[in-house]
Amino acid sequence: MSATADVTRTILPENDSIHEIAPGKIAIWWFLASEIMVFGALMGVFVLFSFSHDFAADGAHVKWRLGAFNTLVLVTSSLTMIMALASARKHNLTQTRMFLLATVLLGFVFLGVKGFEYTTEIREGFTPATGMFWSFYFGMTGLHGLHVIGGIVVNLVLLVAALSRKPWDFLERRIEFAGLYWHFVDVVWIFLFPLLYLT
Amino acid sequence: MSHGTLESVPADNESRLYVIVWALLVVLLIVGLAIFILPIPREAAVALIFAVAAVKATLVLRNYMHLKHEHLLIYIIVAVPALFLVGFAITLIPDIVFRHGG
Amino acid sequence: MIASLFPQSVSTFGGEIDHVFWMIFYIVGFFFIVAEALLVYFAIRYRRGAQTRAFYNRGNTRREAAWVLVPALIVLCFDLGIDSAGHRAWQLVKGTPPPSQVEVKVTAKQFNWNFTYPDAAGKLDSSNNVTLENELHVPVGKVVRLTLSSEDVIHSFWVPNLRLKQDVVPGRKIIAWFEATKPGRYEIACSELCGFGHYSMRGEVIVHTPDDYGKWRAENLDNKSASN
Amino acid sequence: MNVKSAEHDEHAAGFVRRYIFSVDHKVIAKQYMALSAVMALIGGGSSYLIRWQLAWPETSIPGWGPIGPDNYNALITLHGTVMVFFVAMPFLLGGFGNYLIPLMVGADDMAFPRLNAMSFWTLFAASAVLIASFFVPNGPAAAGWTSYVPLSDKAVYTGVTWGQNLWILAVALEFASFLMGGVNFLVTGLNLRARGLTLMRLPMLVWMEMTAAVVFLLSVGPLVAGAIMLLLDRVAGTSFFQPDRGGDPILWEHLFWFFGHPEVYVVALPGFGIILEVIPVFTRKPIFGYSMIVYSTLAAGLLSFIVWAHHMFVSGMDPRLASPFSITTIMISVPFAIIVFAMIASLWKGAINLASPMLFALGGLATFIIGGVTGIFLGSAASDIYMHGTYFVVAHFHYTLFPVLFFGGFAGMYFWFPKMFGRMMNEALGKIHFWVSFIAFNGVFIPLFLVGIGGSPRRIYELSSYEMLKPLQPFHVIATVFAIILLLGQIPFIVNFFYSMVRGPVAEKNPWHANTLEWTVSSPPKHPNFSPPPRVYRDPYEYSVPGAAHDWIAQNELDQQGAQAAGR
Repeated sequence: MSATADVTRTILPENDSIHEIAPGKIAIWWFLASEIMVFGALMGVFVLFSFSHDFAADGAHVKWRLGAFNTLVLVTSSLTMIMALASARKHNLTQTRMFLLATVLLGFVFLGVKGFEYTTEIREGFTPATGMFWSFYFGMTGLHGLHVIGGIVVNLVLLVAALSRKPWDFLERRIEFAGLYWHFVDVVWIFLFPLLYLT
Repeated sequence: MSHGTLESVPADNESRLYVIVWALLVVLLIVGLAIFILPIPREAAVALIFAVAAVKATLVLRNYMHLKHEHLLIYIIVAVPALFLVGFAITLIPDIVFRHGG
Repeated sequence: MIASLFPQSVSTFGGEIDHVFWMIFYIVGFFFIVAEALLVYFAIRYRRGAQTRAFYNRGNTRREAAWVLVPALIVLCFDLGIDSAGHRAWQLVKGTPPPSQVEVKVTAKQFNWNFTYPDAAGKLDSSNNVTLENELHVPVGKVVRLTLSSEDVIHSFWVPNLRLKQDVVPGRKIIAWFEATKPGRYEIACSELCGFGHYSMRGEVIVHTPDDYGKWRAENLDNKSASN
Repeated sequence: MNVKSAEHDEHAAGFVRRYIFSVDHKVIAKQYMALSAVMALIGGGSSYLIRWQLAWPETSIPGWGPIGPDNYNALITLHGTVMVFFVAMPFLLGGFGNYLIPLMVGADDMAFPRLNAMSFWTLFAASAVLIASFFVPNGPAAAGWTSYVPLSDKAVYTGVTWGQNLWILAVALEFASFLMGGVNFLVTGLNLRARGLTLMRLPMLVWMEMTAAVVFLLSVGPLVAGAIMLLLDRVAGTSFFQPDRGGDPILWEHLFWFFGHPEVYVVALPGFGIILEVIPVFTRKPIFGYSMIVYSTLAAGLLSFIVWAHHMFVSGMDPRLASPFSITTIMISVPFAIIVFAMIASLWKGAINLASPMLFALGGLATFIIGGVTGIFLGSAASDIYMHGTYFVVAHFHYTLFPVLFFGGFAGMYFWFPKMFGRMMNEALGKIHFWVSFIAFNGVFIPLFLVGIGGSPRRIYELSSYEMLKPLQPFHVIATVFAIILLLGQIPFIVNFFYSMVRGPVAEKNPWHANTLEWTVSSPPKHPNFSPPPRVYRDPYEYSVPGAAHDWIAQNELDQQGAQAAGR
C-alpha cells in the first residue's frame, strides 16, 4: 500500500507568495542591494578613516550652504518623482509628464550646483589629490553624481515615452521602478550630506 | 496587473501623504542644519545629525519606496546587505581605526 | 615521506606549529580516506546490473538523515579541537611577544632585506646604527625581536626553518619574534609578490653560537658604530 | 517594445538577430560558453608557459621563447584573472545557468532577455579590454590577480601603466556583466517557476545558481568601491591606498577578500549543482537529503561572508582577529561535509551507470574532497603561518576550483550536450578524456602540495634562486609533465565535441531518462521553450519509486491516481 502511495504522491500546492511580486521589482531591489554594498563600503571606510585622520580641518572648506540647498533640491525631486507615479496611477497624462519633467529639471539643478561647487573648490586649490578628505569627497560625490546622471537619463526616456503616449501599464511599472532607483539616489545623498558637509 | 499591493491605497490620500512626507523631510533638513550651526558639543551634534539622517532615510524608504507595503522578501533583500556592511565595518575597526602596528 | 619534506625546525615555536599541522593531517587524513573509500566502494559495488533497480530512499526522515548529520557533527567536534590547538599555537607565535634580548629593525624594499642593529646605547634610530643587507645575524637561544617595515610595497618575511612568516606592510611597524634553537644559516624568502624581482629577494638568517655572536658583534657592530 | 513584437522581430530577422545579438537564453548561453572556451585557451596556454618556466627555468619555452620575470608576473596575473573571471564564471554561471534555469523552471526565457544579452556583451567587452591590455605600452598588469596595493597602486612599483588600468576596467566590466546576469538568475528562479514548482521542488542546479548569484551580488559591492578607489589612486592622484599619504594597504586586502572568498563559492556552487543533477540520473536514485543540501548550501553561502580574513592571517592585520576567523573558516567544513556526505550517500544501493557525465561528476567529487580537507590547513591560523603564500595554497585552491570548473563543467557538458545540440557524444572518447584528465590533474597538483610543504613560496619566477628550493625541483618537473599531458588530454574532447555535433547519433528528447523539465522538450529546445506552459506535480529526483512502471517519473507527469486527486 505504501508503495503505491509513493507513486501517487502528487501534491498540488498552490504557488508561494513570491509569485505575487513583480519580477522587475525584485530585480530593481537586488540592484539596489548591491548598490548599498558599494556606497555603504565607501561610507563605512570614510567613517573608519575619520577616526585616524583629521578630516575636520579640510571639511571646514566644503560649501555646506550649497550642499543643504542641493539636499532640498534632491528631496523635492523625490516628491515630484513619486507624484509622477501617483499621476500615472490616476492615468493623468498631463500631470505625469509635468512631474517627470520637474524631476529631470531638478536633477539638472542638482548637477549644476554640484558642478559649481567642484569648480569653486578646485579654484581654491582643493583637488582629489589634496588630501584624504578630498579624495573621499570627490570620489563619493562623483560616484553619486554619476548615479544622478543615470537617473536623469532614465527619467528622460520615460518622459519621451509619456510624451509619445505609451500604454499606461507600460508607463506605471517603469515609473515605479525608475522611482525606486531615484529615491535610492536620494537616500544615499541624505547620508552623504551630513557625512561630508556637517561633521 | 495583479502584482503589488499598492493599488489598494486610495489615490487622493496617497498624494497628500507624499506631500506631508516631503514637508517632514524639509523640516528634518532644517533640524539637521540647526544642530550643525548651534553650539552643541561635537560628539552629540554628530550623533544627532545622523539620527536625523536615519529618520529621513526611513521616511523615504517606507513611503516613497513603498517599503511598508512590500513582501517580506524585499525586506530581506534590503536588510541582509545592511547587516553585512555593519558587520564588515565593525570587523575593520582594529585594522583601520587603530591600525595595528601603525 | 611528508615529514622529510619539511625544512628542519629551528625555532622554539616551530614544534608547536608542526604539531598543529600533524594534528590536522591525521584528522583530515582519516576523513579523506573514509570518504574516498566509500565513494570508490559504492561506485564499484553498486554498478548497474542487467535488471537491478536502485533502492528508493530520499534521506528525508530523521533516521536516514542521521547517516549524514552524525558524521557532520563529528566533523564539527574535530573542527573545534583543531581550533583550540591552533589558537594556542597562534597566541604563542603572534600574541604578545616575550621580553626581547636582541632587537633588530627590518626594512624591506624592492628587492632587499635591510637589517638595522641598535647602537651601543641600544638606540635604533641614531646615526650610529649599522645596517646589513640581506644578512640577519642572531645568537642562538635568545629572543630576537624584529620590527618590520617596508619602504615601498607589501613584502613577506618568510623563514621556513623558523616557521616564521609575517607580511611587511608599508606604513606600519609590525612586531615579530623568534628564538632560534640551532646555529646555522637559514634562508629568508619573500612570500608576497612584490614586483619583477620578487623571486630574487633572498636573505639569510645566520644563527651564531653565543661565542661566535660575541665575536661577530665586536667585529661588525661595535667597531663600525664606533668609527662612524 | 512588448514581448510579442520582440519575438516577432526575431523570427523575421536574419542571422545577426538570431545568432549574434539574440535575446534567446539558449543562444546567449552558447555564446557565454564559446567565449569561456576561447578564454580557457588563453588561460590554459598561460599555464603551459608558467609550468614550463618552473620546471626548466633556464630553457626557452618551445613554441614561445624565453620569458623574463616581468613576463612571468604578467602571466600569473593573467592566468588567475582569466580562469576565475573569464572562464569559470562565464562557463558555469553564464553558460549552464543561462541555458538551464529557464528550462528547469519551465519558463520560456529569462525574466529580462534583453538584460541577459546586454550582460553577455558587457562580458565580451570586458574580455576585449583584458586582451587589449596586453598590447599597451609598458605591458599588462603584473600585480597578481589579487592586485595587492601599493604594488598595483603606483606605476613605479611594477613599471606597468595602462595595463593595470585596463585590468581594473576589464574586471569592473565583468562585475557589471554578472550583476546584470545575477539579477536575471534570481528573478527567473524565483518568479518564473511553473505552476506547482515550489521552492523545495527546484532542481539543485537552480538552487545553486541562485545562491551563487545572491552571494556574488552581495559580496562584490565593497570590491567595486575598492576598485574605484584604486583607479582614482592611479589616475586622479588620490591616496586611498598610499601609506605615505595617509592611505591604508590593509584596507584593500579586506575589501578584496570580502569579495574574494565568497567568489570561490560563486564558482563552486554551480559546479556542485551540476554534479548533483548528474548523480541521481546515473544512480537512478533520489538525491539523498534534498532539503538538507539546500539548507547547507544556504548556510555555506551565509558563512562565506564571515571568513574572508583567513586570507590575511599573516598580513599584518590585528592578530586578535585570527582566532575568530579560524573558527568560522573551519566551521564552513560542516555544511560542505553535509553536501559531500549526502552525495556519497546518494550512491548507496544505486544502480550506477558509469557513463562519461557520471565519471566526471564522481571525479569532481573525489578531487573536491582533497580540496576541502586541505583547506583546514590554511583555515587554522597556526598552520597557516607556515602554509600561507606557499605552493600548498596553489595546490589547495586548484583542488577546489578544478573539480567544480573542470570536472563539474565537463560532467554538465557531456550530460546536456544532447539537449543543447540534439546529438549524443561519443562514450569511448569521453572516457579517455576523463581518465587522462583525472590522472594528469592529480599528477600536477599532488607534487605541488609537497612543494608547498617544503616551504616554497608561490609566484617565484626562478626557484633556483633559493638553495632550499633546489631539492624540490623534481616535483616541479613532474607537475609540468602532467600539466602538458592534461592540456593534450583535452584533444579527445575537442574532437568528440565537433565530431558529435555533426555526426553523433541523433538524440531523443530524454536520452538519459531524467525527470527535470528540460528533458520534456525537444532536443534542442525550440523558441519559445514550452507550449503550453508545463505544470509540475512532483519532486525533481523521483527515480526508482517503488510500484512505478519505470524507474523515472518526470516532474510534469500526472499519473492516473494523481489526476483523480487533482479532481480532473
